[in-house]
Amino acid sequence: MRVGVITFPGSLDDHDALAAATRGGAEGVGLWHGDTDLSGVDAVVLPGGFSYGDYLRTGAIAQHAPIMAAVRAFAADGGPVLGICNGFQILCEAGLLPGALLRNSGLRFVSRPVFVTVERRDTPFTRGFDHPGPWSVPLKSGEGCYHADPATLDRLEAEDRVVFRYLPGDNPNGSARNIAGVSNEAGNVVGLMPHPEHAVDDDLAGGDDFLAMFAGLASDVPEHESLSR
Amino acid sequence: MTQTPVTTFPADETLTDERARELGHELGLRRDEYDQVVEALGRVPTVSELGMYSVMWSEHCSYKSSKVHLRRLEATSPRILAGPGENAGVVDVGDGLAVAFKVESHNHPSFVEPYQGAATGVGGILRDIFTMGARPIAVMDSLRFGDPTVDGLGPRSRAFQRAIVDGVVRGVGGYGNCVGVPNIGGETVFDDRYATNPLVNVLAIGVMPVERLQLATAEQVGDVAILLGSSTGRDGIGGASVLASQEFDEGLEDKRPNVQVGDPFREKSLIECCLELYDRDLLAGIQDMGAAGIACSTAELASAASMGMDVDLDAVHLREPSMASWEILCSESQERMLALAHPDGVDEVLAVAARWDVPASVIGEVVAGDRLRLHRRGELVADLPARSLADEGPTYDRPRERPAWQDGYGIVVAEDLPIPGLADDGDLAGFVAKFLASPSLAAADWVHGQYDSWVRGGTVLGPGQGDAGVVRLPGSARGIACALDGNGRWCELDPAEGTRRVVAEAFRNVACVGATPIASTNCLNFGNPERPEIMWQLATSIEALGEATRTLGIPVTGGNVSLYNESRVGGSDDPRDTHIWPTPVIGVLGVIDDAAMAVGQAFVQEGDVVFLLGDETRPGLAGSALQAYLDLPLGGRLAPVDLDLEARLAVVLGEAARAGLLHSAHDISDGGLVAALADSAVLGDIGVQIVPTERKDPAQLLFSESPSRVLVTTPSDSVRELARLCADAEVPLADVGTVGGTTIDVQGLLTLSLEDVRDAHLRGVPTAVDPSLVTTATGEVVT
Amino acid sequence: MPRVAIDVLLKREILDPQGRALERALPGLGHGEASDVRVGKHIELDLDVSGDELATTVESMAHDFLTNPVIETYVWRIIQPDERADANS
Amino acid sequence: MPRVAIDVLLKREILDPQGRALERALPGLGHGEASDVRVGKHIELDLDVSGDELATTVESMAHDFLTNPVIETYVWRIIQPDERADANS
Ligand SMILES: Nc1ncnc2c1ncn2[C@@H]1O[C@H](COP(=O)(O)OP(=O)(O)O)[C@@H](O)[C@H]1O
Ligand SMILES: [Mg+2]
Repeated sequence: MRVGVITFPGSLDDHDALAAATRGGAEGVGLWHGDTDLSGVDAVVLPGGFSYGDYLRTGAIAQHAPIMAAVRAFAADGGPVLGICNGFQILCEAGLLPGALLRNSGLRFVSRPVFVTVERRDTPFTRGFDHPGPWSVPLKSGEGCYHADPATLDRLEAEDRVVFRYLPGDNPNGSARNIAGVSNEAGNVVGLMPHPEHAVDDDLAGGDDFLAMFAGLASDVPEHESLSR
Repeated sequence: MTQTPVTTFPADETLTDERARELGHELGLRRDEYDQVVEALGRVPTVSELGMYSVMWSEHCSYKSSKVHLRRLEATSPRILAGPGENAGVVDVGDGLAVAFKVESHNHPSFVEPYQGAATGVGGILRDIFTMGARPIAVMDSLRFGDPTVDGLGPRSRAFQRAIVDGVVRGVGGYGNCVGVPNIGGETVFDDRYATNPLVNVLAIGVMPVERLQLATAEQVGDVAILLGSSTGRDGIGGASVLASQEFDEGLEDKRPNVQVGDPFREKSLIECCLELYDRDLLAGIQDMGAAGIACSTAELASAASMGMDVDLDAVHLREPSMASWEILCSESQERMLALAHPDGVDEVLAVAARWDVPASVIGEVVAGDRLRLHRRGELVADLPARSLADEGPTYDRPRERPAWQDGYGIVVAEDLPIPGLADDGDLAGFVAKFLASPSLAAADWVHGQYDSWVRGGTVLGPGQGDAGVVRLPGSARGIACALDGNGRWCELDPAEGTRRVVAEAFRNVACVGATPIASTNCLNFGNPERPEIMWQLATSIEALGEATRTLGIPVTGGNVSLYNESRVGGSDDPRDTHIWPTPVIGVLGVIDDAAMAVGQAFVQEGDVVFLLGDETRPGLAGSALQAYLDLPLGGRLAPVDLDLEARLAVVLGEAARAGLLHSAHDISDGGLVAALADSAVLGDIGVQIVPTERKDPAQLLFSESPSRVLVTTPSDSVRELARLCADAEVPLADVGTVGGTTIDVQGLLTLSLEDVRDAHLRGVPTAVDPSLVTTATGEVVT
Repeated sequence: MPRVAIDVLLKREILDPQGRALERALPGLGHGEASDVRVGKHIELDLDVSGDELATTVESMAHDFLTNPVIETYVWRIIQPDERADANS
Repeated sequence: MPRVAIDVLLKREILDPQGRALERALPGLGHGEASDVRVGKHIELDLDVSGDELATTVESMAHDFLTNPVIETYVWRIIQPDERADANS
């Protein structure tokens, strides 16, 4: 399993995402925003950070990077794509995931561990979890308030596309319906605000609750695994 | 010496002696300093030269008041690869790795524009680190603000103070988060003495393979100077803007703000670009551009190599083409570096820069001799000995005098305080809860909850988790620990003993996590050095700093001096009221062989035994948090710290941590035992029962800040082993209680519910500083 | 070369926490008179196109790039030098 | 009640990292025509004051609170309902 991690100008957690993929048992492959192909990887991660300084709007400039055409094609083909934090914002801006991320309702950058439940365990990024949680994972973002119009939210719920949720009463940023992460219709594209790559090593402050995400991704999967329920 | 302007300079650069002297004065050059300039040049300076000398010979750049004293800090250690005088200290930490670290202030800019002032403070210290060849892996911030619970007028109003706190914290986070360096700790102190002069000190740490160390001494004639990074603009030249009166354009002054705007995104690219250049061995030297920008970096590179440099200012990428030469030279635009490369490598350097989208231009060349020559529009605008600018500035041994007010402190009765609830048999628990909610003692989660502490995947103990921050080094099991500490009240009371205590505390904090302290850095925040009392404080503090760091084996590897910090208390003009508390802030670096063994502050397990290691509790209310909280006059005597005991204590803590005996460790400092218990209990979400073994005055028992005391917890089956370590090292230990329950209990004195303490502890800071109480410590909306 | 100003706000039905915080803070600062406060972005740029093309260029830029139509909405206009927000600097 | 729009930009001589980043990105998006890009804040509010008082109120609000005069500068104007940046939402 080769997991590609894209470095955009201003990506910060690319290094951590590569390390997490490796720790999960995959081979980490660095990809560059200016490239036009994905070097034949089996999965793609858009890491956290501040691509283009988050100037203008989070993810707004990065979604136009040359490599994004390849990401779109890969996603359309059913390839697993994960967006973490800034990567999630990029995927929303690119229209690969529904909704948008607004400024945190508290208007401050929030950096702390949160608990999330894994609401759907049949995506390439959640099949490694053996129960819904709650699982602990660091969150660090200023614009993590998930927003979509009510009809979209209803559809997401109806189609089981809310993949991660903050615990009721512990919503750190005002996200609609406590949503921490969502998937596309096919389930192969997943985005979330918390940082699973910082939760893969029990010796570190972030713990290892999310090692399961990377281990699950790296595990051998049937060629045409069905992603829908 | 000649009085006639040299005709080879363009007319708009030429000054008469009289005019130059006048302008020099306005720029802060003393009469004799101006004469020294004329002597170095053998003629009257040009406008550009005058600008350069005035900035380079300022207190900020030349350390002219502190240099003679800083020499006393000199120390050697085989571990030190780069010491004071370099951009940052560098120490060998083993495994072929070296660590660069340094602390720097950005006090004044943070008062003028809190967000940008603090943000560019982070940016500046990071550049010092990666200039040395290191990848920045952590930052820490030490913040001192006015008391936001006191509502005064103007700058002392609550709204104003809150705006400063808000801006500074957002600025530290905004820059650090975006550039991708984790924050691993710091301190946050509120005291009216800093109301109109906040202290914003930022420490940065970087790591590199030993052989990547960049020392700017390798350059040769013909090496090419390349300016990397942002364009040069008119920001940050407020001080030099009197030179604009040379020009016709009126009202230009206010167009030259001395505030700089940071661009962390650009800095991130610049870091990656420079690291790639080092790894590909393309550079002969490099220098960051801080104060005095191009003037400073060219002079320093040339001077360090004992060579000259020819620079073409027309090649500098400018934000505004109309900039005058002196503006280009003195601009403090951020996110810029000056690199030297062999001519054959220039194309490759430019290609690497292009890949990282970092603007780069070739602006000069290293030449034989010692002259720094700067050209603009084809003409020479400055021609001076590089060394005279960088290394031969004036130094002063300014008059010192022990302030008369020191005598007053000695006669204050400090150790016998009327503690509400204790003295009158009333609600002591209620008093303690309020005390713990005072913003300087309360948890700083509201602050560091806005800082990314995880990025780059090495953080073992982040802010608020241990007495020091701990980061695992890339590709290694080894970690480094760092603590940053200051205490202005102690140092005002007694600059020598106060400084020793602060050094001891930072040292002890590193030891508490299980690391071995190996080196130190410092930022000396003091008042106006032209006042003999302040000079006495500074000199006394530096002497104690040198002595304490040598005794503890943590040589000073570098630091920063910030003078002219003044804060008028209650509008008073009395000299004793106008200085900030003398505030040396000390950073201590330690190494821990197995980072995973680092010990945190949190109580871990029901039934663990609580020990007090180190000294017994001594009278320690002089200068204490309690004294401040009760609004009593500062005073009393500081109990002396026993540095030998500190050293032995550190050995025990290190051995105990390596042997896995400790579940938690936390030193007793600000706020005394109650504050330490509250920190550990709240963090671990578990109570504690203390049974005092010492027969002491209850006030001392609960609130004394006497040094060399650490609370540790250990599982009961490790007790014997710990006792043996202590006996071997001759470190006293006392069994003082047990972890468990839902209260913090000090037998016979105090029972606090953990719930109440948590509430007080977490709400203290946001209640005091959050401009809109709609959010809690972590950003949730409370509505 | 025409200079264009584009003002971007969150759509009306989306809560604007910044505007709300401002609105709540203003009375304490002696400005109880303000209501319906919204905070957004102001973008100015010179555009080297003219006539009919201008509108198309601005619209496409704003729609594809300067705003996120899921959450934001905007208006734009041509401004004179003295209408620049930094005219007084 | 008059509605006021206040546009805030960094002073001209101060680096505007956002504007710069945008300007550098635009050519890659097929918009090489743009230059001198600045990004700032757009604030709209209803103000329950009128006549002469309006100007004083806005100026004091903007100067004391909405901007930091050390680095920022602004212009303001009264706007009609159809000039609201969220008029189309
Ligand atoms: N400005 C800050 N930035 C980062 N961490 C901070 C800051 N202020 C305080 N902290 C962290 O919060 C914790 C409590 O700080 P402090 O109140 O100074 O207590 P202590 O006396 O334990 O050092 C420490 O772990 C410290 O590292
Ligand atoms: Mg401390």
